[in-house]
Amino acid sequence: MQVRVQTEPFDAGAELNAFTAATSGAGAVVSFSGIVRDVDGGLQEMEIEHYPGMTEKAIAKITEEAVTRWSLVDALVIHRHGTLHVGTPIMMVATAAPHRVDAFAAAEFLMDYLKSRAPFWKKELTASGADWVAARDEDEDALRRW
Amino acid sequence: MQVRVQTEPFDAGAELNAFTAATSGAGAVVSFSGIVRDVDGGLQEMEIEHYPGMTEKAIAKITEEAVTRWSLVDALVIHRHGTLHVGTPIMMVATAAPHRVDAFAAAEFLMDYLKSRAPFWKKELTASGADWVAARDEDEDALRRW
Amino acid sequence: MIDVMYFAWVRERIGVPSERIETSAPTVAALVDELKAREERYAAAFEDVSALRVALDQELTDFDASLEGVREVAFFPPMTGG
Amino acid sequence: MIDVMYFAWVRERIGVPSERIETSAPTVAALVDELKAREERYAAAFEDVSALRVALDQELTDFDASLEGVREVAFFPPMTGG
Repeated sequence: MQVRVQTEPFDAGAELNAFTAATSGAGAVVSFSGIVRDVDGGLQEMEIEHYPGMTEKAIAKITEEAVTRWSLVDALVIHRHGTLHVGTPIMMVATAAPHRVDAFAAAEFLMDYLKSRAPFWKKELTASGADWVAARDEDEDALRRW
Repeated sequence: MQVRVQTEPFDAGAELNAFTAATSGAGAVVSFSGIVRDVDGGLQEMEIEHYPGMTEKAIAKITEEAVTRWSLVDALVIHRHGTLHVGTPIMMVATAAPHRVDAFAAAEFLMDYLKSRAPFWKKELTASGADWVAARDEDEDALRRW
Repeated sequence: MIDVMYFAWVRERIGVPSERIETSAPTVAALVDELKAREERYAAAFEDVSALRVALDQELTDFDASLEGVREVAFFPPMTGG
Repeated sequence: MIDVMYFAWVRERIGVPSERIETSAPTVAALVDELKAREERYAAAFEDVSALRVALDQELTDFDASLEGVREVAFFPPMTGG
């Protein structure tokens, strides 16, 4: 199990390969990457604030729960903070399991919990100013299925 | 949309990065990779037979359906056939969408349909002989949720 | 004349990957009965058709499907890709 | 004495990322009331606590939680990571 909270960009493909190589016995590997997306064509950059200390603890706890619940061979979470440019990765999760159903469920669980329970806050900088991204009700609702 | 049926190994990480780079506008990218797994410690290699012609058509049809149904920005399917060694990738799917829920659902749908509706047959070679892998009821059942 | 293809253990039991067959069978099921009556290896391969799948011109279908206009029939076990 | 931290727009409204506060408030809600009574910027930040989250010693909790033995309180809007 690996959890990394960092300002540096990362190479999702290289991380996926390293993760897969280290998980012998896993027939199924699922990855999710979140990319800074310019929805309305005006995004200049994204700022992510976090709560040092709590962030790592919260992610580790969520990841341990996923590993136990779906008998994962391994799990990886990388989440950036600081200033992020359009088109670059914000974060990724990867899960490895004997069967695909478990790898998928665990990755979705991790994403749902990271979205709403890990202390990160996104701010979008556009030509017209800076705005904190509002939490979406769907994200809070998504937790109920687990 | 990209569908590749090939004997050659592929680099899942490099494919993921190329796919992600080509899908501007997608905030969420999900990948699944299936790896040749040595469950009982005796697997020497895996042989995958397929139905040339039908394979490509069946995968393209499934992939088009996923792209339409979940409004994907893009989708990728790579599936190998021939002789595969333990620890190497069998296949991968990747999906890109504005939101994670769609990227996850489409990837799972693709996997469920590829498992049971694309004409591939796995044979496992062990010290004691060669055995065709039996289809699992769970895989057929998994189709019902879509 | 129709092209008949076999995959995986169906191919192994019948002994050839494909063959061209002269038939006037109206449906897949009728073709299967014709083949089973021919030789033991076909009878062995088609012993339990509930364990088999069939595609007509590369589209999955059922054993009661019509063969009218069909150029290519394929028999195989349930797929195990992915 | 308790360390109080603020994040995202709560931090911006209050104007500092953290401060050490002398308080005998028994619960989070009581602490919020104390702060709101202090200055307008706190009143603005805590205007609608239903839009806020609180963590005690880095664990998410509720506004009616006790502050007994707590060293660090953090207030912030709903998280938007991932």
